Amino acid sequence: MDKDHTAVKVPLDGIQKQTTEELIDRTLELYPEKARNKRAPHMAANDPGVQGCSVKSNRKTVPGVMSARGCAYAGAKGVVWGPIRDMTHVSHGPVGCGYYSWGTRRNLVDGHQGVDVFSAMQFTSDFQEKDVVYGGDKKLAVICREIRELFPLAKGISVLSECPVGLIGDDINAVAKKSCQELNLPVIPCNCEGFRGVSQSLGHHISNDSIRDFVIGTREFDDEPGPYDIALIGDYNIGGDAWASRKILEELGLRVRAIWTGDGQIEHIAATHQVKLNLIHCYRSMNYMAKVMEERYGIPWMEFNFFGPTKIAASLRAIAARFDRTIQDNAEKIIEKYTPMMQAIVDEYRPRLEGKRALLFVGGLRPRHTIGAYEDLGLEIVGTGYEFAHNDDYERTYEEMARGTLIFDDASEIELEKWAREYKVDLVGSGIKEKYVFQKAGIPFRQMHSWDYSGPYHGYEGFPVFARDIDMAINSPTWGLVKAPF
Amino acid sequence: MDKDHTAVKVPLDGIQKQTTEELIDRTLELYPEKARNKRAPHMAANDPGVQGCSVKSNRKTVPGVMSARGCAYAGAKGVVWGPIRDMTHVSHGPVGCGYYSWGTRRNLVDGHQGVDVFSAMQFTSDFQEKDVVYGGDKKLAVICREIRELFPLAKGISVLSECPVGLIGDDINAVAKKSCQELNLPVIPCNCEGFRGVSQSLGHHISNDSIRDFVIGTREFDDEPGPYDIALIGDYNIGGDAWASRKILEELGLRVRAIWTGDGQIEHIAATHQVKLNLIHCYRSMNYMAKVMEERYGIPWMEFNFFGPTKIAASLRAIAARFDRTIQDNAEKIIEKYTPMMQAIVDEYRPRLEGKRALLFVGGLRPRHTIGAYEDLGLEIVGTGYEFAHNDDYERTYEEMARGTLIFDDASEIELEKWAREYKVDLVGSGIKEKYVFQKAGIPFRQMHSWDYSGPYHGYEGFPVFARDIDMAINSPTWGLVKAPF
Amino acid sequence: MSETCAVKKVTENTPEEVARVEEWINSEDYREKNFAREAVVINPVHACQPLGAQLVAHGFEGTLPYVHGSQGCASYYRSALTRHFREPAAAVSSAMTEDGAVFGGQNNLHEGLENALKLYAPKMIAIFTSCMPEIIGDDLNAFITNARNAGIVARDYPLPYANTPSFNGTHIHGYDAMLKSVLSCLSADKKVEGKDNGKLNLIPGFDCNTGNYREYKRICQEMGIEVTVLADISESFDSPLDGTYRPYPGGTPLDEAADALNAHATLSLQKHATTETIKWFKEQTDAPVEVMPSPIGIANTDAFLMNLAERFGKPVAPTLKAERGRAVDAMTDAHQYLHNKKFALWGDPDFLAGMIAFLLEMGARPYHVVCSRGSKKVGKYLQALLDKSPYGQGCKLWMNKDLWHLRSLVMTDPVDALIGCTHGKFITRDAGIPLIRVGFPILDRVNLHRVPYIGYQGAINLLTAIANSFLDEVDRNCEDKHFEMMR
Amino acid sequence: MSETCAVKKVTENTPEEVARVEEWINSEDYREKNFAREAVVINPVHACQPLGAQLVAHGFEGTLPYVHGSQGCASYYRSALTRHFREPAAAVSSAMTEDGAVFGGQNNLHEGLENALKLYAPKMIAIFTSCMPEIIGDDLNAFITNARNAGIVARDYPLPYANTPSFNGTHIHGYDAMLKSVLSCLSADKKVEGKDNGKLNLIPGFDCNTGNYREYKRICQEMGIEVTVLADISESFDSPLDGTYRPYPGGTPLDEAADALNAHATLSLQKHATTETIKWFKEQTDAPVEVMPSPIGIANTDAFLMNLAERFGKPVAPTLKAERGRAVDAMTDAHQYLHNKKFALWGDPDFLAGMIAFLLEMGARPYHVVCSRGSKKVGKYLQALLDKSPYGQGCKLWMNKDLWHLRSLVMTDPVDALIGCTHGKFITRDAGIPLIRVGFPILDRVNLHRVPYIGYQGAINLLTAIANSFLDEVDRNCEDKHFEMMR
Repeated sequence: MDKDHTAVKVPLDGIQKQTTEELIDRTLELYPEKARNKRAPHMAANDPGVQGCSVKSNRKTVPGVMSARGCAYAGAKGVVWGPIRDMTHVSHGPVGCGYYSWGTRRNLVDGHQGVDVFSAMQFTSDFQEKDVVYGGDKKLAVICREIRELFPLAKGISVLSECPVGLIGDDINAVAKKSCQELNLPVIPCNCEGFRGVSQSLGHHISNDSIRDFVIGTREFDDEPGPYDIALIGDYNIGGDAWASRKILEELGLRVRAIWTGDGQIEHIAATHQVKLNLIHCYRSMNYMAKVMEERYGIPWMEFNFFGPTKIAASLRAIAARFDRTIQDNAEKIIEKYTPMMQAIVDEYRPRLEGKRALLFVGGLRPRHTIGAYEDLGLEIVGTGYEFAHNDDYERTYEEMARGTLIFDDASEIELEKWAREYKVDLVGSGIKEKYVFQKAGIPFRQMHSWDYSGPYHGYEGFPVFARDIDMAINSPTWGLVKAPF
Repeated sequence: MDKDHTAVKVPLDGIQKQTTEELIDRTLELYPEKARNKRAPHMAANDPGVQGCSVKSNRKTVPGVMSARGCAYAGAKGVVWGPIRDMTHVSHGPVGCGYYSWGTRRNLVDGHQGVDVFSAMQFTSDFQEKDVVYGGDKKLAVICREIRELFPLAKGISVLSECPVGLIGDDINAVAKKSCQELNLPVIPCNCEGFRGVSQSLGHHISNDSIRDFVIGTREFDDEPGPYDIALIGDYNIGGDAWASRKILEELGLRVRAIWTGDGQIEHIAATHQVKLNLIHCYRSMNYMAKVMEERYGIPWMEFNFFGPTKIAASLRAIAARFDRTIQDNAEKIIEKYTPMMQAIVDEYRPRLEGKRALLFVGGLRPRHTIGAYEDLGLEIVGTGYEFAHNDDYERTYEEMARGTLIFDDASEIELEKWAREYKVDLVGSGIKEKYVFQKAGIPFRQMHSWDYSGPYHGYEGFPVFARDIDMAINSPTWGLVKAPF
Repeated sequence: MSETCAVKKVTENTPEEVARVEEWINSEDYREKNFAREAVVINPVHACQPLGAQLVAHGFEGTLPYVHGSQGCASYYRSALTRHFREPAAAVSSAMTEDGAVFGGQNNLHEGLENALKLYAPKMIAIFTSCMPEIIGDDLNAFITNARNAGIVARDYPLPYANTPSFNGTHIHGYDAMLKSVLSCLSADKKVEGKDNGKLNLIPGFDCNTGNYREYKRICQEMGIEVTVLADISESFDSPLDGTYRPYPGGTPLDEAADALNAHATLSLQKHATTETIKWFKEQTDAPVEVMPSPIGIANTDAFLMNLAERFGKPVAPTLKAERGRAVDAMTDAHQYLHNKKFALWGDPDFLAGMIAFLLEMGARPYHVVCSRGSKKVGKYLQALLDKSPYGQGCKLWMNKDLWHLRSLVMTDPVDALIGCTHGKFITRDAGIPLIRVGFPILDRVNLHRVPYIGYQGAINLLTAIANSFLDEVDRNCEDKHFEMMR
Repeated sequence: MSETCAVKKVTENTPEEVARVEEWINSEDYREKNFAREAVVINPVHACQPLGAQLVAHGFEGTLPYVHGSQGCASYYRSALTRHFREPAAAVSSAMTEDGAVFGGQNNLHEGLENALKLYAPKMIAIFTSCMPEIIGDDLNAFITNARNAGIVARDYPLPYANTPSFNGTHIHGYDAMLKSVLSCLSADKKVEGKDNGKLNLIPGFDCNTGNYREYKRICQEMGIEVTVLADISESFDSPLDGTYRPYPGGTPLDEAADALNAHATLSLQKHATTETIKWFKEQTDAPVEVMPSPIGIANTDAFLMNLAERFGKPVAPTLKAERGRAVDAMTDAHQYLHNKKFALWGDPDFLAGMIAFLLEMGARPYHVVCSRGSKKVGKYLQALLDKSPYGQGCKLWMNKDLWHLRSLVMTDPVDALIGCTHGKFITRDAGIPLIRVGFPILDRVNLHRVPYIGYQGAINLLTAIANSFLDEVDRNCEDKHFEMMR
C-alpha cells in the first residue's frame, strides 16, 4: 500500500505516552499479581517507529477475565467457511456451537436458502452421549449422504469439528475422503476444534490449510484467464461489504474471479490459482492462503483498505500501480468521480463529529483499517486493539495511530471500561458482548463486527452509511435522556 | 316469490302464543306507564294468517329508551347514496354526521379511492357557527366547484343535508340546480335532515325521491337493451354481497345492468328504466323507486331472497318463471350444481347448530330474509324485529316465523336483553351497538348489518361464509371461559 | 335535472383516464390545487362536540349519557365509541323529530328523563345537545328546572348539562363543556373552605386509550398519591366479560368528583381539551390548578412526575425511576431504527404535542403534522415544539387541514410512516408505508386502545410499535439476499 | 481430494436447475425424503445445556456465571443471551486450551476463580461446564475443594457447580442442573426444622421473557403472597440505562434463595425444565412442592391462581378476577380472527404445552407442533393436550424434529401463521405467512422479550400480536376493493 500515510500522526490533545502508561499501570492494578504479569505485555502506549514498542499477542487468554474471544471453531465457521454460500457447513459435534453461530455473522449471500445457498442454515450432527462414547464417524458418513440427497445443488460439504470430535479421536479426514469419493462431491474436513489455539485465529489458519489441501487448484475457470483477473480475499460481505468492494474493483477495470469468502462460491475459490493478483482486505484471516498461492502458483498479493475515502483513494492507486496505464487512468477517474460525493458526506457529518474520540476493539483488520474512515469524519482514535491478532497485525497498526495512544491485545471487559471512562470517549466500536456494557454507562457504541445490522461500510457505497451510523450513535438525542432530572 | 314456503311453520318447543304474551307483559312492566302504552303495540306473539295480529311500526321512538335507530340522513348516506361508488357524497352541515358514517357500512366498491371511486371518503362542508348564522348555500356552491376540479372522474355529487340545513332554511335544491348547470355534472340534492321522520327509513324514501326527480331516465345504455336485462335493487354489497348475487343472476343468463346501489354507478342507475325486470332484495329501502319505475316505465318488479340454499333455490325458480325456458332450465341446472355443495356445508355445520335458538333485530330485509338461512343450518328463530320497518315488512314476516314467536318493532336494548335472557337464546343477530351488551352477558352475537366484518352472506358464495360464522360465534371455545372457576 | 339535461349515453372511465388521474393526484400540481380549496373538507381529523361530551359522561359512576336531540345522533356517537373500544356504550336520547323544531324539545326531554330514570336507574344523567335543539334555541336550564318542579326528577338528582353544538369546535370542546358541567353540578355546594382532602384531581382529557388511564392510576399509586381521575373511562370501556352485562361498569365515583374542589391539587394533561374546565377550577378553588403537556415521551413524563413530587412533597418513586431507566434503555437500544425517519401524524393538539416530543427525543422527524382544528395560538404552541430540536427543522405543521391534504403531502414529500388513527389507512396503502395506529378511532385492529402510550412504559410501547413496524417492512420488502436473521 | 479428483471446470447452477429444486423442496416427495433422514439435524430448535445453566446464574444476586471450558464457549453463550435481551451478559471462563486436554482444567479453574473474585467481586460464582472438561473427566467437586484448601476461595464462599455437557439434553436440562446446584449450595445448612417462612418459591423455568417474571411478581403481590422467584432474571436482563454499568443488576437475593427450603410452598411452572430441581426439593422439604403447567392462556392461569389461593389460604384477588374478565372479553371480541386458523409452533415442551392450551382456548388449531428434543413421555403429555379439544383433532405433534422438517410440513400442509422464535423467519418468507415472535431467541425485533405472555394480561398480549398480525396481512394482501376501514 501507498506509504504516504505512514508518517507519524499528530499527537492527540492530552494524550501522551506517559499519561497512557500511567493509565496502563492503573488498569493493571485491577488484577491479582499473576494475571497482572500476564496482561502487562498486552498493552502499550503507541510509539511508532521506535524499536521495541510492541504489544504481545496470540497468547492464551487469562482465565477468569471477561475476554471477548471466540474459539478456533468460531474462526472456521463464522469467518472462513460460513460465508461460502453454495456449500453446506456441518457443525460436527454437539448442537450448541452451530446453534450460537447460526445467522449471527451477516455474511450476506445471493440465492435461495436451502436451494442453491445454505449459509443461513444450521447443519449439525447434534452429538448425543452415545456419539461421544461410540464415536461419530459413522454418523458423519450418513450426514453427508443425507445432505447430498436433500441439497442436490450444494457444491460441497465442509465438516467443522467441535471439541468432542478431536478429544474422542474421531477421524473425520478419513470419512471426508470416503464420502467425497462415494458422493462425487467435495467433502472437506476442517479440524477446528474449539480447544485448539488461543482464539478464533487458529480456526482461520486451519481453515486456510483445509482450503490449501482440499480446494485450491481443483477447478479451473470455464473461460480464458485475463490480464485483469483478481481475487478479493478476506472480505466476508458483512452487510454487503464485498458487493460494495467488488463494485469499485470492477469500475477500476479488474475482473473479480472469486471472493474469499463473502458470498463465496467454492468452485470459484478452487480456481483462484488462475488469477493474476490476490487483493487482501482481512490480512489476519487469509494471509496464509495468499502466501501459499504465491509460493505454489506465483500469484502476487497485496493488502488494501476500502474504509473511508482517503484510504480508498490510496488503495485504488496502489492497486492500479500493479496494472497498466488503463487501470491507472481508471483509478484517477474513479477518485475524481467519487471525491465530491464523499466530500459532501464529510461536509454533512464532520461538523457534528469533529474531535470526538473513539476506542476500538475488534477482530481481524478493523482495529487498524477503519481508523482512516473515522479520521475522515474528524474523529480521533484514542486506543485500538484486537481480539485475536498476531504480531504482524500490530506492526501494521502502530503507524496508523498517534503517538501515546493505547494499543492493546485481547482486552478484558474491565480494561475497556476503564479506558473508555478515563479517556472520556464519545464512542466505543466493538462487539455485541460489549455493546450494552458501554451503553448502560451512557457511552455511544457501534458494533464493529456486524456493523450493528447496518452496512455495507466498505467502499464508496459504504462510507455514507458508516458516516450516518457514527453520527447517529454519537449524536442520538436519546443520550440526553440518560440522567433523570429527579 | 314461490309460496311453497309460506305454510305455517312448526311451533318451537316451549314457545307458545301465551308464553310469549306473558313475556311481553313482563317486558312492558319495565316501563313507566306512558312509555309502556307507547311500546305495547310494537311487540306481539306471532299468529300468522290471523287477521288483526299486527305489530305497529314506523312510529316515533320513545324518548329516553335505548333505541338502535338512526336518522333520515343515516338512511340516505349509509344506505342509498353511500354505496354509489363514482359520485362524491357531500355530508352538508356539521362535521359529525359524515365523520361517524365514514367507512362504517362495508359497501365495497371496485376502483381506486379518490380517483374513480369515492365511497370510502368523507366529504363535508364542516359547518361552523357562521355557516349556521349566514347560511351555507354559497359554501355549497364552492364545494361543488372544488370537487369538480379535484375529482375529474366523479360522475356526480350528492348533497345530503344534515339537520341545521333544513332548520336554517337553506335552499340546497337551488344551489344544486345551478351547480349542475355550471359544472355540467349531476348535482343531486337530498333533503334528508336527521330530524325528518322517525328513523333512517324516511331517508331511504327521500333518497328514492331524489333519484326519481334527478337521476332516473337521464341516461341510456350504450348498447341495445336485451330480453334478459334486469336491475339488482336493494343490494348494498355489504362485504361483497352484490357481487355474490350478481354472479348467480349472470349464471342464470340474466344481464345485470345496474345495481342499486352496492358498488353502484350513477349512470347505470340513471339508465335502469331500460331494464325488463327489477329484482328487489331490500324491499324496505328501495320499493319506492321500483314502484315509480313500474308506474312510469312499466317495468315489473319482484322480491327475492338470496340467503341460504332453500331460499336461493326458491328465488331462482321464481325469477326464472318471469323469463323463458332457457332461463328456467338454467335455474334448475344451477340448483342442481350447487345443491351438493350447499348440502356439504349443512352436513358440516348443522350437527353443531341443530336446535340452537336465535333472536334477530336488524334493519331492512334481514329480520325476515335471513330466517331461511338460519333454518337451513338447524337454528330456530325465537324472535325477530326491525329497527325501522313499515307495516308491509311485518306482513311479509309473520309467515316466515313460527306461531307464538316474538315479533317486534324498534326494540329498546333493555327489551332485547330481557328476551334474550328469558328465551335463553344461543345467538343474537343485531348491530354494533348491541353486540357487546350481549357478549358481556355471555351470549354469542353476530353483527347482522355488517356481517361482523366478514361476508358475503348472499348467494351460494355467501352461505358457506354465513354457516362458518354462525358456528364460530356459537361454538367458540371462548364461551367456556366466561365463568371464573374461583 | 331530468328536464335540464338531455338523455345521454352511459359513459365509462377509460383505463387511460383512470391511470392519468391516478398519477395526477400524486403530483405537485394536484397538491397545489388541493391546498387551494376553501370550502370542502375531505376526510377530516375531527369529530363533533357531543362525542367528547358523551365520553365524559361514560367516565362517571352510574352515569347515563343523554343526547338531547334526535335518536340518530345518539346512535352515531354510541357506534363510534363502541367500534373503537369494542365495548357497549349505553346512552339514550330525547328522540326529537320534526315537531321538536316547531314546539321545542321540552316534552321529549321530560319524557326521556322519566323513562331513562325508570329503565336504567342511573345515579346521574349527563345531558348534552346535538344540532337541532341548539338551532331552535332550546333552553336546557329552564327545561331541567321545569322537570324538577314537575317532579319528574328529584330536586337533588344530578343533571349536569352542556351545550355542545356540532357546528362549533370539535370533540375536545364537547369534552371540556361536559366535564365542567358535571363537576360544577356535583361539587356545587361541596366546597369546604380550608379543606384539603390531600388528593390529586387528574384530568386525562379526551383520551380513548383505557391503558393510559390505568397507567395514570398506577403511577399515582407508585408515588403514594391518592388520585381522583376525572372522567375515568378505564373500566367503563374495558370491563370484564363474566356473563353479566352492566350498563355502568366504571367511572369516577360521584362522591369523589363532588369532593374535587377540596383537592390538594388539580392537574390537567390536555391543555386544549380542558380550557373551560381549568378556568372553572381556578375560579372555584385556591388550591393549585395546573395544565401540563400529556406525559408522552421521557421529558414530558419527567415533568409530570416532578410536578407530582413537588406538589405532594414526595420523591419520585424509585420504581418509576427504574422504569424510566428501562425506557431510556429501550430507546437507546432502538434509536437506530427511528433516527432521522420521517413521520406524518395527525390528531388533536395535545396528542400531537406529545407525539412530537416523543419523536424528537428519538431523533425522529415529525415531518408532516396535521392538526385539524386549531387557532393560531395552537399553531404557535406546536410550532415551538418543532423549533426546539434539530430534528424538527424542516418539519411542517399544517393547521386546519384534513387527511386529503395529508395525502397530497405524503405523495409529494414522502415520509417513512404515518402515526394516527385508522382513518389514515388509505394513505398508507397508496403510499406503501406503515400506519402506526395510535389515537381515536381505531376500527381495524384489536386491543390497541388497551396499550398505554403515556408514561415511561408508554414510551416503550410506542417505540416497540414503530421500530418493529419498520423491521417488519424491511423483512417483507428486502431482496432474498438481504433477508437476515438479525436486525 | 486434490489428488483424487481431476481438475474440472467451474460449474454454475442453471436457472432451470434452481427453479426445479425450488419447486421440489416444497413437494411431498421432498418431505418424505426429509423425514427419512436419521443423522443430520438442520436448523434445530434446541441449544445446549450450558446456555440454560448460564441463564440460571444470571438469575441470582451478585452472581458471576463461570464457564469451565474454553473461552469460546462463554463467548457464544454471552452473545446468544445478549442478542436476545439487548443487555450485557457478564460471564467468565476457565479459558482452557489444548493443554487442558492433557493436564486437566484444575489450574485454569483455580486461576480463573482467583481473577474473577478480584476483578468482579461477585457474591457467588456459578460454575458450569462445556464439552472439553466433560470429555476429559474433570472432577469439579475435587477442584473446588482443592481451591478452598489452597485458600483461593473462602470456605464459605458459595461455589455451586453443574455438569452440563452439550452432548446430552438441551438448554432446559442445563437450567435444571444449575438451579438445583445453586439451591442446594445456598441452602445447604439453612433448612430449619418446622420453620415456615410463609413464602412461595416460584420457579419460572427456562424463560427468556423478562415481562413474564414481572407478571409473576405482580400476580403474587396482588394475591398478597410473598414470593421468592428463583433464578429471577427480570432485572438482570432488563436493567435501567442511567449512566452506570452494573455487572449484576438483579437476581434472586441470595439470602432469600438460601431460605428456600423453609418456604411455605414451592411451585415450578415448567415441568420439563425443573425435573431434577423439583426432585431435590421434594427430598429436602415436607412443604408442598408442585409442578403446574406454565400459566399461558386462561385455564392454565386459573389453575395457577387457584393453586396459590388454596396453598396460601387467600382468595384470588378481585383485581385478578377483573383482569381475567378483561382477557376473556378480549378473547371473545377477537375470536373470529383466530377461530380455526392453523398454526405451526416450536420450542421447549413447557412452552409448547402453554401455547397449545391458549390456541385451543381461542378455537385455533396448533396444527404442526415441533418439539425438538423430548422423550416419548413428553410426546404423550403434549399429545394429550391436543386430544382434549375438538380444535386439536388433526393437529400433529412432531417430536425430535427440526425447523427444516417444519419447512416441509408447512409447504406441503400449510398453516396460517408460525409461532416461535426468530429462527423460523426463513420459513415464513418461503411460505408467505406471518411469524408471531414468541420464545427464545428473538434476534430481529425490539422489546418483544419485555412483553409478557403468561397470565391473563399475557393472553391479551398474545392475542393482540396474533390477531393484528392477521389483520395486517389482510390489509396488505387484499385487493383494493376489499381494503376496508373496519376489520
